[in-house]
Amino acid sequence: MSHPSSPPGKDQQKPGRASSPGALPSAPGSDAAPGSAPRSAPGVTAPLLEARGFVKRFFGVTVLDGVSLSLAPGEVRALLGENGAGKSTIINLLSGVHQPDGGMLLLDGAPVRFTRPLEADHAGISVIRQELSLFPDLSVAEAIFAGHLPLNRLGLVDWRQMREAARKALARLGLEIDVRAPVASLSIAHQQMVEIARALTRKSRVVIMDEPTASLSPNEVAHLGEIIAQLSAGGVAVLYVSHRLDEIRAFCRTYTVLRDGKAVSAGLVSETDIPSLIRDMAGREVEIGAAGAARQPGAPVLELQHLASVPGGRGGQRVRDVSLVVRAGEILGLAGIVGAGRTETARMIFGLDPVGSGEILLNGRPFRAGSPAAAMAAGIGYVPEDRKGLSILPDRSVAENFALTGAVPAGPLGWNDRPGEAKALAGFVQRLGIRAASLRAPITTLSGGNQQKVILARWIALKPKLLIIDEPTRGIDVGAKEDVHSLIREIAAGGVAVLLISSDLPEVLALSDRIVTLREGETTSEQPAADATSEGLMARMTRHG
Amino acid sequence: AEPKGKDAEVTILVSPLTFAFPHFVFLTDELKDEANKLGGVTIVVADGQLSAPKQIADIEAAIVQGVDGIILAPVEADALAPVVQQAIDAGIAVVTVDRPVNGVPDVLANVAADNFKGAEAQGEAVVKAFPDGATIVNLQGIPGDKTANDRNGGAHKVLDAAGEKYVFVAEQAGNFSRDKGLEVTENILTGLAEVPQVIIAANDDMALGAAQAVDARGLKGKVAIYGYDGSEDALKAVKSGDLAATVDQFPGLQGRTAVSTLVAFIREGTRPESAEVLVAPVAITADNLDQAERVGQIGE
Amino acid sequence: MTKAQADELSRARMYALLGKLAPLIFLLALVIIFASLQPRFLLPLNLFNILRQVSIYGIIAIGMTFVILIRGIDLSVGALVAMSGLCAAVVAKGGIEGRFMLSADGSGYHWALAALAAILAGTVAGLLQGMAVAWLSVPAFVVTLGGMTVFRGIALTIGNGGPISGFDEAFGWWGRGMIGPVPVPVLIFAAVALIAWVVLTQTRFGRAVYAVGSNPDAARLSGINVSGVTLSVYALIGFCSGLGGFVLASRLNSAEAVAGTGYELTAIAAVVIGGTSLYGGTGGVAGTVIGALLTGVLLNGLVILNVSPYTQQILVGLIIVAAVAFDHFIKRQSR
Amino acid sequence: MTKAQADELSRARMYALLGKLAPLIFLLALVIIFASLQPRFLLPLNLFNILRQVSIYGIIAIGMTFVILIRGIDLSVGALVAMSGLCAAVVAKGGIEGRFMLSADGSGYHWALAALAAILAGTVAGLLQGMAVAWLSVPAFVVTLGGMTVFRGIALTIGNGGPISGFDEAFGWWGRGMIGPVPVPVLIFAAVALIAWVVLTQTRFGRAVYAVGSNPDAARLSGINVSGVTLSVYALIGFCSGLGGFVLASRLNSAEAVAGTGYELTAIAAVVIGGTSLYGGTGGVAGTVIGALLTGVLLNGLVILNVSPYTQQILVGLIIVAAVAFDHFIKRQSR
Ligand SMILES: Nc1ncnc2c1ncn2[C@@H]1O[C@H](COP(=O)(O)OP(=O)(O)OP(=O)(O)O)[C@@H](O)[C@H]1O
Ligand SMILES: Nc1ncnc2c1ncn2[C@@H]1O[C@H](COP(=O)(O)OP(=O)(O)OP(=O)(O)O)[C@@H](O)[C@H]1O
Ligand SMILES: [Mg+2]
Ligand SMILES: [Mg+2]
Repeated sequence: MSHPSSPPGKDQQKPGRASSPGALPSAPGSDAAPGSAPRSAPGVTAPLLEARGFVKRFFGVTVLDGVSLSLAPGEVRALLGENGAGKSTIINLLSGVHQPDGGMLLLDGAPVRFTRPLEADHAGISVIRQELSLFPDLSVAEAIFAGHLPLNRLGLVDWRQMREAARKALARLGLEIDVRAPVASLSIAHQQMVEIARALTRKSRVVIMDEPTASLSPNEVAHLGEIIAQLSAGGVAVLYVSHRLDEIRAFCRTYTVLRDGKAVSAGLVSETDIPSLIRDMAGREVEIGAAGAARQPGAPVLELQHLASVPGGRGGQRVRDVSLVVRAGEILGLAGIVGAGRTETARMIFGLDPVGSGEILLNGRPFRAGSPAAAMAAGIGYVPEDRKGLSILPDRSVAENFALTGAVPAGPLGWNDRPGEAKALAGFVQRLGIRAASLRAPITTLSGGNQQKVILARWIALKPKLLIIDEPTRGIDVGAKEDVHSLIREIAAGGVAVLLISSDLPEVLALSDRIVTLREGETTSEQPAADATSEGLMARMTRHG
Repeated sequence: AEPKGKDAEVTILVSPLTFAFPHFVFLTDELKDEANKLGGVTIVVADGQLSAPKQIADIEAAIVQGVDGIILAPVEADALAPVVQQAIDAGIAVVTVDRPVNGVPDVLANVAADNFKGAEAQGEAVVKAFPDGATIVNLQGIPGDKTANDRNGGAHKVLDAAGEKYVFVAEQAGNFSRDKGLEVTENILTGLAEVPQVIIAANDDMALGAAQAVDARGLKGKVAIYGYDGSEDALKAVKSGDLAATVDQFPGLQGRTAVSTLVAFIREGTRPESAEVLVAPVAITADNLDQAERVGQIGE
Repeated sequence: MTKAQADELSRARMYALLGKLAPLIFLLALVIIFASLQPRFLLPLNLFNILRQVSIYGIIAIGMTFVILIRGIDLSVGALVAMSGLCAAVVAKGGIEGRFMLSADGSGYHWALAALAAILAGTVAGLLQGMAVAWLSVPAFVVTLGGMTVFRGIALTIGNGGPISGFDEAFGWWGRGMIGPVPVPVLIFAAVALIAWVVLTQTRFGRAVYAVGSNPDAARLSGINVSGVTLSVYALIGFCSGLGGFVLASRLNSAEAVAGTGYELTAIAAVVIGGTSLYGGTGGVAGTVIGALLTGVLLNGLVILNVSPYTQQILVGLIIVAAVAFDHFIKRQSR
Repeated sequence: MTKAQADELSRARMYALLGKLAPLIFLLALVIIFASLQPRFLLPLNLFNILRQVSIYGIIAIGMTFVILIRGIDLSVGALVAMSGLCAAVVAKGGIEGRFMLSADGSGYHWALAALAAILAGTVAGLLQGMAVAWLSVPAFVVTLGGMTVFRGIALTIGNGGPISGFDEAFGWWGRGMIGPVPVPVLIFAAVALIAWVVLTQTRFGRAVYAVGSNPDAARLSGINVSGVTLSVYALIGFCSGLGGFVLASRLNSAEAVAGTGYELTAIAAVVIGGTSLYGGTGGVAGTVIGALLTGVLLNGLVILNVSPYTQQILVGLIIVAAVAFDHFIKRQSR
């Protein structure tokens, strides 16, 4: 197996480990030195926004412990850290969602206190949130301008100008959609881009992006990169959070690494390398991209023959002609750009959407799941991409969220087997390094990545014959990603057929045995992962292929 | 309007206060029975649902429909006046039952037994049975409702005038319902250090609820309970001694009189001798049970 | 965009439009049925009757539209109508004989002052409820359920349980007067609806109402003053209830504590029949007007057809559910 | 975890516990106030009075807890109580004299059959409403608002507006009997609450109820039959209402169409006061029992103190809002 140190979960949680080579000697303040300002700035540029010694506690648990960081005009700073390190919390403090329990915030060198998001907004700070926070019922244009609707001479809302500006903002991101359509009709990825467009229309001085690319595919990410460069050239300060380290290299000039609520290192991206960043985040060595044990594919479990969705559904027919085979003990990677129809394909297999035409064969026999329950009964599991909307029960405990699929069978009369559930969960907590103060606390008290791990555990525990995973590591940090990857490899090795949908090409390449590409709802290629390259796949995912 | 002729077909809208009170259900049933006997009379019924706007809307609809006559028990005397005037202007004859509307002189007749007067009869029955005074619990109807106010007022008028020896030890709203009457009485009985001698209730349902509470406390026969309405259940209870009395306003008689008066006018143009056809309410005790209108329904 | 995509889009738009028209279609169907069963239903007199009957709870339903759009609810409107009606009555009469006097010589005040009193009472009561919802974060259902009994209690206390009636001509004009063939309350209803429509569709405040209802957290993060919007919306329905209370008192020439009983449910029904979602964020005033008309037509038509009162209740319930089911069915087709 | 962190965590747990206890604390405060104002309040007789009075709408509130946990609502329960009570009465009497007869010889049936009739009527009615909610996706508020008038109409039709009264001893025992010092309805309430508690906290079905309320989409995706759960929950509150209708008819020795008026709001108030969120997913039966007791204590205490009915209404409204505000305040402290 790929794990060098035995119980990785425990190791990660020890904050105080002396073995953190790249860590600066606990450096609050030092990273805030104006010296770390962008090279292009002539002389010394005063920081625009500066956090000094931020402390934050939730439920009495210290989440941030004296973190300092600064942003100068035109600076693009990466904020890095494992799941639960406190990145989103810093952002919440910078934008007035929460108030710090200690430390201070300076804007243009003067202390400020934001008690509401409104005030941060007025100060020119706009935020792209990690969890989508859009208005499902409003039109795209209105969602982009919510809170800042343009007015005409009569003091009424200027719908025309608003639509025009919204169209322009989306075009900058390379997206052409009907700005009158309700937000709810968009894919997660498009919603993510609407969220980005929202921040761009604000003419802000500081733009904070919390994992903006979590569900974007390479094309959109490249667009975003250009925009960040434009913003920076225009003197806007950017704080950029992502678990994709290649993006950090490409977009950011400076960085700050958080670990367990403390800033452990900071500096210029050009003067560090990815392995040392990972070391700083994890506080240990992490082996990246370890290949799994060789797997022996068995009989076909799932076969799709010219599958198509119902024409005239929302947003048109997303899936037109998809054919593929997934065998037992094999991981099939499904690659495609946003809107290619991967999620919709998965939804049809799992019985969430009606099938238009074509065949689904399960274990060689025609199969149509009328409902998720039927699909589960047939041995299919599905981890959806939309964690907040389709996976978690927000008010319920971690344990209950885990038990939801009934992986641990109930006793007579439907009596819950609580000890059995607790035992099963404890195994996954160990295995995946799930960090939770209490398994009986609501799942919303966990960081996004840890929530994702609980959801994965929920489905893996069910021991399906076919597991469909849609964006398995969306929002998961590097270290945990390795845990999740090795777990996926392990269940495949155990004979489960895995259909892996991911917009993260390195992930698809690292995990899959074979890779199928989709373009506009049609399969365009199939090849062994060993023969595939990023460039080759991209070509087949896009029109130019 | 011109008389329609002796055997003309006649359509009449009947709009009672509410069908939630058996009083009006009985009134309407008897009225329909009388109409059947007269022959050629179609009765259209609308439920006032204790709402003046609802009643106004119903009458407006009836005017459109072109009825010949309207029998109305107005939820509110002032509120219904304009629409009644409108009906009369449209050539429709109007008779009020149970209670009048205010300020419409052209109403053909008001066939009524005043709630205030009935409650006075209730109070007088108490005075008669307890000449030396009594401690009294008063169960009122729906707060703010006109019937509740009138019945409360009538009882108070008599008993307050009868002197200091009549003491209201508790006054609570039982909302005209049996379960609320029962609950409130249970609570009052425990709250009072001494058992009251009399319970007066603004309708029979509450009185019957109170009788159950009294029975459950083992006080049967020690508290005299006075109802109002002369309903079937109440008459039975008077007979068995669970209630001391109930007040009969003779709703059936009112209904019959109203419809025959109205039809006579529509067909033949005959007006009643007086526009006020008053039915005197009577307190029914075990002694005069045979005077009750619904006594026939309670069997032997 | 390809042509096929454009076609699909315009088809989707057509369906969406149909979805918006669903309540109207249902209303027309109902009118046609009633008219064919009883032609007198279509007499102008009857149509104006329906309009007048609808107008008071229609005014309240307009306010309720705002409340429901922000995912709220207001069960207190019926009680507010009673309370503010009594306030107007007390002012118009200059006090209550034998209990308390407002003016030195016992004479009443001008209708304008009375109207002001009603509207003020309603607005302040609404504002108080809005505070409890926005600042104490007590669910609106609870606050206004409490408000319902509190305001009814206050109304009882004001009038000591009895009605206050008999106002002057000018006072009565607002509820019973006509301008040409059109009853005054209908005009008031129309004006309120029109203003509300402009506010909801064309102003920042109106759009903030939709944003708050669609996603309150996102609204807060977008810099919208969510508590401010909440407060204003409850004050607004208080205003509408106060106005409704005044018009009702004027129409009935009397105010009493049991007035307006059940208006809350009628108003909510009108809003929901009109296609506004109880989960907030979608719907609007135009639908509410149709919803109010639909309930009015229903009650009027059943009486005109001489349906027995018990059966009427059964039919009203079934038809309301059917109207909303129809709306949802059409809307689902457009997905 | 350091010691400081552990300390803080246990403090957080303590606050969370306090949050759960908030309704109980409020209840105790109320009891103490009433007892100090009127010592007779604490007589065992009175306490049993309160329990008995609470039990019928308590039974319904237990069913309402399930409904509210899945984000639903049921406004029809009061009408269902009336309708099912009349069904029981008709069976117990063997028909209605002069209108229709069920048994050939005009004799009545055993109480068990009567009870069955009531419960069946309630359950079927609930199931029908559940179907409209689950399959036609009409909002529960609308379905049960319609149901409220439909069932009331049916009840009026059954009894022709009048009461049906006078049942045999065995029938009456269920509402008026005692086992030792404890009234039978109280025992029924306790049994229903206990079973509901076990179902909600210990079984798969209970967990599904919470899941559906917390996130219906996620529940469906995890293989939970969301429509099935919805159907069952509405059938269940129908069952509770039917049972309540039977017990009420037995207690009053009479059934009539206006019985149970307003029970819907009392039951909802009990559930919400007990800390169950109207947005679904959190809360439970224990809270509802306390909520029901709180309303019972309130109504009893104010009558015992002989507070004027008008003032009572004002106080009841204010105290209910205060209770829920207190609950929310405490819960916010524990964040
Ligand atoms: N509202 C809250 N209540 C309680 N705990 C919270 C809350 N928000 C965050 N936390 C806790 O604070 C810690 C830091 O969370 P945060 O969301 O800042 O992590 P993150 O670095 O953004 O992680 P990720 O990469 O997974 O998004 C976590 O342990 C989380 O459980
Ligand atoms: N019927 C539906 N109901 C709800 N959501 C849907 C439905 N159909 C599709 N979606 C959502 O719309 C999005 C579009 O899915 P689609 O399969 O077209 O794209 P994709 O290739 O999965 O692209 P990506 O996942 O990158 O957005 C998905 O996020 C899916 O969850
Ligand atoms: Mg985060
Ligand atoms: Mg997808």
